[in-house]
Amino acid sequence: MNLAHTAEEIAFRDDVHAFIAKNLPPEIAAKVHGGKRLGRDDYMTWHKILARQGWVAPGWPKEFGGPGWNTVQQQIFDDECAAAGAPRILPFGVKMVAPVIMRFGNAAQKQHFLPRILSGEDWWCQGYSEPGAGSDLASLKTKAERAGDHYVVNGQKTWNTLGQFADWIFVLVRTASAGRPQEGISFLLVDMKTPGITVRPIRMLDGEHEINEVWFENVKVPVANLVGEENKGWTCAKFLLGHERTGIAGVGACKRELKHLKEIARREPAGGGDSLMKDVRFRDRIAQVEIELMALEVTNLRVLSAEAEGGKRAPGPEASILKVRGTEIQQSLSELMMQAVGVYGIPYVPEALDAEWGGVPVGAEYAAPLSGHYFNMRKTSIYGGSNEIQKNIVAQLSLGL
Amino acid sequence: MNLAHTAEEIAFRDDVHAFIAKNLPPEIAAKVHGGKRLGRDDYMTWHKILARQGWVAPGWPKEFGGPGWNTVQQQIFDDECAAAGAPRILPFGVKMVAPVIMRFGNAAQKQHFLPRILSGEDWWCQGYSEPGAGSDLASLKTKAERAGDHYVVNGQKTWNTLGQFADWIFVLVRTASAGRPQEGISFLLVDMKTPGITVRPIRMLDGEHEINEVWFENVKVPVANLVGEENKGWTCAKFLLGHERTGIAGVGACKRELKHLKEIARREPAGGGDSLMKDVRFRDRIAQVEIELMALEVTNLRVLSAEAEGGKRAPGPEASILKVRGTEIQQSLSELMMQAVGVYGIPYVPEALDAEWGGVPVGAEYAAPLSGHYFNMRKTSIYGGSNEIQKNIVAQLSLGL
Amino acid sequence: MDFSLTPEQGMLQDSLRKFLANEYGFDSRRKRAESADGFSRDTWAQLAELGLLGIAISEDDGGLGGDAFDSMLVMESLGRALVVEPYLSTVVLGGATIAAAGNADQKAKWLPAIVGGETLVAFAHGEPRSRYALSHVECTAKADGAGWKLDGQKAVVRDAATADVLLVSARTAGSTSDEKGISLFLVDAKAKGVAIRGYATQDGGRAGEVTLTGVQVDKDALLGNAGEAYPVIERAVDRGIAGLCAEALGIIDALNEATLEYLKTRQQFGQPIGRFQALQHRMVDMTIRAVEARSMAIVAAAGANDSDPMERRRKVSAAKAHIGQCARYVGQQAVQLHGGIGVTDELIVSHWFKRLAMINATFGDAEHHLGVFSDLLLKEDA
Amino acid sequence: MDFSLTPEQGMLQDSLRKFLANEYGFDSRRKRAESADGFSRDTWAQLAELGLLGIAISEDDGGLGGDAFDSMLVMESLGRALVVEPYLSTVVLGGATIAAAGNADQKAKWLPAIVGGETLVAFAHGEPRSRYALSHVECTAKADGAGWKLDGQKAVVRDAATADVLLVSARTAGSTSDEKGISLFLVDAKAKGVAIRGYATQDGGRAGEVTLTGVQVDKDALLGNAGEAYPVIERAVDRGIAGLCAEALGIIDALNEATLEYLKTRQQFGQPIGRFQALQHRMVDMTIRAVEARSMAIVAAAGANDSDPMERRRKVSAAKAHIGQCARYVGQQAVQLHGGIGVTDELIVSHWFKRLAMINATFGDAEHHLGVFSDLLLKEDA
Repeated sequence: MNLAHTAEEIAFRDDVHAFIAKNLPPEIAAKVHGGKRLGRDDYMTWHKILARQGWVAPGWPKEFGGPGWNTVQQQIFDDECAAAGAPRILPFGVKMVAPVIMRFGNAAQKQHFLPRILSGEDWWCQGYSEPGAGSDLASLKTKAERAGDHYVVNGQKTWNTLGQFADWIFVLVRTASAGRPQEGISFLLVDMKTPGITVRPIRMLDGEHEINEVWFENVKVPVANLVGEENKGWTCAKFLLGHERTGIAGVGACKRELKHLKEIARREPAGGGDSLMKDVRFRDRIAQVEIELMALEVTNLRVLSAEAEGGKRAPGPEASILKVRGTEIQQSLSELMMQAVGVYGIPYVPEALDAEWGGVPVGAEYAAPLSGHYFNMRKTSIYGGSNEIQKNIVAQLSLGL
Repeated sequence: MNLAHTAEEIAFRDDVHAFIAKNLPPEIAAKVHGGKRLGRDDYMTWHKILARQGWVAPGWPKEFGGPGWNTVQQQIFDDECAAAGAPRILPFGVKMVAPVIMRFGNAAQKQHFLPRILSGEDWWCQGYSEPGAGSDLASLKTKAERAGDHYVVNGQKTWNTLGQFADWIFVLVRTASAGRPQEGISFLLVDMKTPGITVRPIRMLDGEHEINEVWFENVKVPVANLVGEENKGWTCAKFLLGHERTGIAGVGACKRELKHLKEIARREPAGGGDSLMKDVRFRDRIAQVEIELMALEVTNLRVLSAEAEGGKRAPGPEASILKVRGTEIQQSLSELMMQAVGVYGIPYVPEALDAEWGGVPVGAEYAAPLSGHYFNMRKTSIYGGSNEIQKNIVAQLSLGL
Repeated sequence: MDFSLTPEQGMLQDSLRKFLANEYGFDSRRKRAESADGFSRDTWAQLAELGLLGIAISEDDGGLGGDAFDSMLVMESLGRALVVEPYLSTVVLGGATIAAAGNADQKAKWLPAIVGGETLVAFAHGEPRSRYALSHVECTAKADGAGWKLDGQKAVVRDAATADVLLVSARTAGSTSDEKGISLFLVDAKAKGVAIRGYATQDGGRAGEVTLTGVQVDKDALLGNAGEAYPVIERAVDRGIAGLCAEALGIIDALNEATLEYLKTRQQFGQPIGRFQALQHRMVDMTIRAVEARSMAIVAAAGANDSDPMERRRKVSAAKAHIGQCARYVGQQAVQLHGGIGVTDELIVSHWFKRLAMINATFGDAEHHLGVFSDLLLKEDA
Repeated sequence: MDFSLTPEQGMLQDSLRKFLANEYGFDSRRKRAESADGFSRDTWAQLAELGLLGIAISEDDGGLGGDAFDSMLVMESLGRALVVEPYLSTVVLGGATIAAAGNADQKAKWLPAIVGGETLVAFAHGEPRSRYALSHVECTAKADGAGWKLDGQKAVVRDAATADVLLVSARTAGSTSDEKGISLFLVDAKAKGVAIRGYATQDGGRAGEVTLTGVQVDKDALLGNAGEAYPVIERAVDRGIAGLCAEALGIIDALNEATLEYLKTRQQFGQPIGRFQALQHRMVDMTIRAVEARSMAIVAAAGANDSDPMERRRKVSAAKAHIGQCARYVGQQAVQLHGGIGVTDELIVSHWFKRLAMINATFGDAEHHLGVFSDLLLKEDA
């Protein structure tokens, strides 16, 4: 047993670190560190840099263009990216639809879509959730009716992330209504330029626009864009959700935020002249979350390590535990950062989230995004299968209750 | 609206205070304050002192010998008793069986039993729980078969408190087995001297003997000792449980323990020379529980006040909330006291719980009972309807879920 | 001890609730918040007509002569409706402080105008580096001719940009964290040298950074005695905290009602989600918080009324700490139980949640007041 | 990074588990605990035969040359079985410390006897007024002829009454809380002036108050250099903490298994109580704690192995704090979910619960180590 990285792992980390240091544009890293808004170009620039290096899809098999890293290496890569302030590689293409296409798609689909996902030519978004469905995904109502070599899709999807930038959307649709709700679902790939698709922004509680509703009104989708069998889309859906949870512990991002929290605490006043970091009460709360993060990190490594050895992917209950604890820790960190700036968590200055804004900040320059970040982080225990659903999964699959 | 006591309430409190100061034997108070074992005589001495004053059953109607106090006065009385270190008046007679006899008993039962409960002539204990039943009280199995003017009782009761001292026991028995489990239950009063009754001690996790199993082997109970109708005992049982929960917030006892905790924290070393009270980390934990106790106390007063005005008794959901929070606070206090003495929570010196023991204590003289007290307090969230059951009650009765 | 409302309190509560139910729906609140002033002057006039602006002012001074319990009733209702009008600033912090510390001339000048709704006040005490330390005042006031000259900066002053008059604390003696040497001034918001950078707040309100550069005020601008304003400020803030506790209570109750309703109607897996025991127990835990928050809002009001400073401190800090904890739990869980729609701007739930977070950040958060309460334990007799 | 066991570790774990499963049932444990010594010398001899008493001692000194991960495996199994034999005292604290700090003669004298099971050691460091401050040593050792004379009192010394030799810390220079000036001595438990008041402990073990009154020891009783024992003590305690973390982990897992089994079999309201979602989620929360406790027990072992004192302190304190929190939650909830029988002496559940509470009280509780970790943050580079 050995908690330290091996020499090979350290060499790998150094390589990754050096590459990122050299290639990540500093203005993008500054946005991430400063909690500023990221635009389509920021995501795409970094995506393409990694794509050129062959590192944009660390989890993909080599045959499709993955780098052939084991899970521990993937985690090291994630950590280094997060620490450096790289934008996340959006999961909708690389981590969500691509594994489904690899597993269930036909040769033509693989050949067409996978390289374009890798290169960044296609920006993907997801069409899973519906307004009435929530955690009960299988109760979806969006309908696709077969008409010759097309489906005609009608319905509404919601909680679509960054669909305003997307070229393609993958959609769960109902193609039959008999039997259990899980039966009669199909998995379609839809070009966002198809007539009849409307993307409407949902303003979130932090005032930002990251999420959309997507409306389908007689949208014609070629049957060739069906993945797997008609009415068997639930299998794809479950497979995808299994993938969605990996990496959700977000250890790398948490470590970056913890560091930021400490920087803030060292600079904020405690009221008597000392820094907030010298206030034992506030410092103890940082210590508590740092210790929790240590436990999460080692747990994450243990799970990855077991996977790397056993060649397993996406373990069920372990992924649920990582998701629950990861989101709790992200939420704690965001709350502490907001509280660290005291009354300067109160102003709402959305223009300050724009990196190009030249105005004078209200309070310290790091203050503006913090409350919005705290508000926004509440979503993490809701999306991707709410934490309550995750506990049901552990109770059933792992504990047999 | 006014949070302060009225002049009348203050005068009442002063009267009560003066009486207790004059009449509570100091050696008994010292046992309570020091966490020493109380014997039958300690309970009985205080019971009889209050009985002579007419104060032993504050909640009883005047016609049966109660003092005619409203609920706020009763709370003041409880608080004063607790603060002074008076032993609690055991609830099994005064607060449990007596209200049932008043409500459901016949004239003869009232005439015979109630005065003896008041005077302390009869020590009562309870025969509700059974080994297999737990929170599902209605699943009880102890059987009573009618044989002429007697019932013959067979079965086993458990979680019987201080039955080793008792003269009488009230027992829930099954007199019919058809229908729902709640049907076919009867409420019997049983003389503990009746042949066939065996009391067997259950050693609890703190090593103390407070709890028993009571076995019934062909125990003959006169039909005259049936309270209410045969097979309708569930009505009595529910009525009794409603009463059992009032006062369970234990605000007075919590205040006494908080005071004791602070005394300990002022005397214990923090390791560097200062007292533990000066350690901001430990002090903040005391502050937290003190604030929680303030909230509980005012909530308790609000409930009592509404009752005093409306003449209501034993409200359902409010009592459940008081029970849940009261037990959580008692548990926190006991844990803090144990932690306050550090390694001196480790020695197990049961002889030190005996007030007559003349030995030299291990560590400070207050240390010996603390860990056992912490262990013992775990029961409070289990008994009297576990806290989980209380939450079910609130969800159903108060929230309509 | 008496937890019942007087007939007058009952009437006050009823009329305010009715007014808000009719006039202050969520959409209409949004319009007010998004208007130029950030609130509606018509609504303000209506509140004045209802007599609410005189709650905290004695009848001699033209008010209703209410106590902290009356303010509690008002603030609770304002909280539920997420009222953005500057009630706390003008009435609870402004009017009551002038009434408590002003001389006859000052009271005559300001109070009728406040009660009548013509004058708005902002409470400009906290500073960029003070965090929650009330005695941390870097802003200075120097005797200058017959008056004073003020310099310094005030942080996140609620409702600053629309205020007619600012209640400004400044140091006339002593060093940065001394309690002695702080004075309070009534400063015309339009006075030369007063610069206000207004902005919206996370909870739909308004605030501003106030910079004072050589601001000249007359000697009658001084409220109370020079150098002795600390206790006045502390009482004002405690009144403010009691008001915020009541406001939070109103929001907590509203969130619980909305969440309970949602649990009963939202269907998942073929049944209302309120059938799931884990969510039932969560809702019970939220209910317990609400019950206790009400108790502690009463404690806060009693504390604000208390003439013993130590007892006031104990009660008010205990209440702010406890209600802060309750509000955090209820706010976060209400959002969680609402799921996706709980994190949208569309539903009032997220706005209640955000207001609770901002209440926590105002006049010391839960952890700050737990610490204050804890440190008071050192002063207890052994 | 490698979380797998070596073949040797696997064998060690297997053989110990088998031994305990066969020999160390709960009833038999109770008999050992209630015997005169409070443990079984036969069992001790068997542990020696299994080679377990040499785990922490290098092969040169006659041990197995294991590291903190090997100790972790052993302690985890001992925890689950609630072993009362003085393993932590004699092997983890005693033997390993003599091996680390002793000179060749001392090692030759003591280590083979420890490994062979003939000599028992007690670690007599903490004092009545030290709480958890390791540098708080009031006990004194004064140079006396060729040796030393010891005076003072040691608090709650685990396994004191049956120990053959005591590892006693005493101050040879400096004042009460100085890190400099502390020395360690090997003191014969039967030496003149040594008085041991033995007693049972809440968790079924034994401990004692040790009073030293003018105890004369030779100069070869000094372990390491005079006045420089603080780092030795700190490392010994950190090894002890890592051992306790592993012991707690074994108990946490055992409690979770027992509770899960109970949830599946205990019937209430016509179904197993494990069907109730609120209890399911509780069990999941307990499971999460167990998973994390294992991670942190690994961190503790890695910390105990770490040669960088700052990194060792960080890891060991983080682990003790976190596992203390996990243990509290799992212990309390396991009792709660067992209901009435959970609070009886009859079931092993309450004994596991009590042992967890006492582990928390040993070498600093969760709050103490959270504080230590927190204070280390001040030393981090900005």
